[in-house]
Amino acid sequence: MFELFDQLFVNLKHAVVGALPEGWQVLASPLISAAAILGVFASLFALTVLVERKGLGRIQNRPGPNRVGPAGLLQPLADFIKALTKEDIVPVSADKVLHFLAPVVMLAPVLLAYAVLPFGRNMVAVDFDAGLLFFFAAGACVELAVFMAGWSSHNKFSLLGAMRAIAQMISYELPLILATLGVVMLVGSLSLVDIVASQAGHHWGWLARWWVFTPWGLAAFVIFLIAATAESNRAPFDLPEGEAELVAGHLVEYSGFKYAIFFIAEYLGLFAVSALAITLFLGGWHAPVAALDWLPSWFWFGAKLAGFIVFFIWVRGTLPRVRVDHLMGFAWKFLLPLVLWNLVVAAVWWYSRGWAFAGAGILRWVGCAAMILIPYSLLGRALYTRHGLGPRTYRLAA
Amino acid sequence: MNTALLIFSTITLAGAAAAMTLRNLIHCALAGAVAFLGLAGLFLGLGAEFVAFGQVLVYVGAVAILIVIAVLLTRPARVAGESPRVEPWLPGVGIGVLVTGALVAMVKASLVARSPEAVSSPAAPVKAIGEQLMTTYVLPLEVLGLLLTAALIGAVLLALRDPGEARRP
Amino acid sequence: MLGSGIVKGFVETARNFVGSFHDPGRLVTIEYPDERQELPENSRNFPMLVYDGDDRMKGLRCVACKICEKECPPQCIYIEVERDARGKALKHPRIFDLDISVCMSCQICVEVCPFDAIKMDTAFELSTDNRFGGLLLNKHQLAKPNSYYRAIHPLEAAEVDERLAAEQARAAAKAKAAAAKAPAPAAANAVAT
Amino acid sequence: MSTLQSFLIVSALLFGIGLTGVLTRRNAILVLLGIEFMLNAANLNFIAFWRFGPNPEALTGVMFALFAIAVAAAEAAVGLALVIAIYRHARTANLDAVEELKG
Repeated sequence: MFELFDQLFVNLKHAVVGALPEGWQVLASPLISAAAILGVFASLFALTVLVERKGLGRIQNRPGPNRVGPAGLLQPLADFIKALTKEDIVPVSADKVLHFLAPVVMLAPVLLAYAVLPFGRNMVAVDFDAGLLFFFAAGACVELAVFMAGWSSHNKFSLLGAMRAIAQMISYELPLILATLGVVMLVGSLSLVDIVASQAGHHWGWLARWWVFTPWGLAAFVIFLIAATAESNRAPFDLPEGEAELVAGHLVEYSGFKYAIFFIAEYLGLFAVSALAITLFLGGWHAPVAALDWLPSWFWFGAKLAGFIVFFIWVRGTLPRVRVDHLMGFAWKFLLPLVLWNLVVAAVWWYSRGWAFAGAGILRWVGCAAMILIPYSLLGRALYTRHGLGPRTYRLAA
Repeated sequence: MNTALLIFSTITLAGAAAAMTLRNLIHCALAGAVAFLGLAGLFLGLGAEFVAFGQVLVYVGAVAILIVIAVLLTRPARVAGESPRVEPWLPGVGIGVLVTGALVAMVKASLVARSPEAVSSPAAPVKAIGEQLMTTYVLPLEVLGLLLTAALIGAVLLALRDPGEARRP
Repeated sequence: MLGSGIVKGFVETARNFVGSFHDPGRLVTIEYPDERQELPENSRNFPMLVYDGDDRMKGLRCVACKICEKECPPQCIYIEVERDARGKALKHPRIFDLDISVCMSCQICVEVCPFDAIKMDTAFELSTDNRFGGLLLNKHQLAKPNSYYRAIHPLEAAEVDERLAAEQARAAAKAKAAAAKAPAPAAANAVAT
Repeated sequence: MSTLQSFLIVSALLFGIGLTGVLTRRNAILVLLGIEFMLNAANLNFIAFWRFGPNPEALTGVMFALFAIAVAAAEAAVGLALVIAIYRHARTANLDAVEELKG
């Protein structure tokens, strides 16, 4: 019974591929995977936009969209129709070809990145030996698309927005990649399937053996989340689109369906990077506790992804936009030293795995946690006091 | 000659040719990125996954962006009436064609032409690459780290504004 | 601890989110076309003409004295006096036009009106697809019954009614006194009419 | 024609395109791009020879290509910084306008 549900989609695909004539099978298998990924994540995008708008509304004490359909459930459909029917405006002085190509170039690598993510047991489109590197290589192509969009629009705001976006993405790519290196170091593989497999098993027979349950893993996870937020240009790091100062950054001159494609690409990038965080730190499709192992693997992946989406919406509703110089300073002065130091902590964790004396486990945990927390606190205090941003006192407010 | 090789080599060569002939510098840089992507495809076809993805990460993610930003920093993308080529450009093309022709002729004439097809399709597992980097190639790796740090500092120092230089309006 | 402020912020927004589901006091949004906000007593938008009785035109308190027309800062009021066949001015406006695209809701016309004839309306759904004719209101459109005035500004209307009643009583008393002093001419007048 | 040979021809053509670009383009940045193409052509040769060579398990070609990519990144960074420095000095990035280094 469990086997049936767990492997439902895998068997379904095999059945469909098997039913096709011999010559088609080679082509059909990847096509079905691609279509499934596209379908699932495009509908997840529609759902996320609705949940985000309603959730942000609730956070701001307003009801959110509730006019289209019952309780506003058809809002994504209305948005879609609106995006489709809007006039597609191309500025006269724009570089027409690049202006057209930019959304495509933006979406394609994001979709490619999904190829290496394991969504469940045996549910991965391509298991590259260097899957993690493939993911980041695909992510690197997005920067070029942002530049194309910004430059081809022939608008100073869009060019400025694109430059900001590129600077931000390059700066935050470093902590993003370095945060994953700890996991790669301990697993000894860049393949995401291997990384998930390394997180099988349980501590003390019930708690899953995820990397996030180690001190360095938790730190790397937090840094990864921050860098991922910045990579996907989400609040509070959505400076490239800063409406207040740049109208909409590289998206100024885009309208209609081209804009919608940028929007989709941004959200799909967010899902992809969340899925990567799940794979690296949260055990991929493994259940959190042994008692819940009876639920299918793809359910766990979906549940974790949903949790990430909710978290990102929560972040967007809570944190105000960061100032541009703080953004760069935060990446280079705070995250980068911490993440490099975190690699050292991961190495200490690795070399202390053989400790066998009494209380070794607790000592290892506390020692590594202290090795992360003390530099975090010291570095943070030092940076804050230098900028005069320490704990603030208000003269007039109570 | 399989299809993948044909497609990727066409992309590479067309991208490179476009990058070297187009008038608009930004177009050139983007065509260059396309050529780098095609090369990554060729590497992938040859079984060198790690190099292919590294190529995309470094060339498309970093070098192409650097070139594009350098273009934006140095001059307007299009200057009317200015030739994109050096003035007597024919000798340059002649030398290029001659060298290419010689290379192709040599490849055609060499023993390689008669070498048998490779029977095994070797892969470069990431683990093996990592182990070799840490054992056989540890000295080059360290030197490379030093070189990259030096390049980083050097690039920052070169591009820094001179302290005496007045701020441009 | 560094970063505790961020955690505090998260707690606050989470409280907002959860609270918005069970605490109706948090959701202050009024879904306007479906539900309407009770307008406050002193809200005002554009002027209206108050009439007494049932006849919209006969009952108008306005006597076409043109004080409001003169006082109106953006000059959005236009009045012409009704005249009878001999050219004698009747105490009644023939035309009373008010351009609400010009009106700035200053209420000066209300302040200066000696007859309590012009008052501020609270209606705000005045949008129209014709920006010339549609926003130029004539006296038929401006005329509103006193009962309506009482409904939208109860306190103010009560005061006005009291004042008008007192004035009327005074006028009646005066007329009575005059009638007592000179009953004959009054009787003669009554006969004549 | 063997597969190795076709890879070598592609590599030779890429090298030729890069060389022609370096010799004919006026803009220093594009000259740098041409040099990158030439480096990449060499990389393609390394990988192709590794793939079709007698002992591919040694990974020599892959290693050399990896190091070449890393060095090329450093070269691009320094080269472009130089171009920007020259631009600041001479207000142009055209090579024939910056002739002071000529002997």
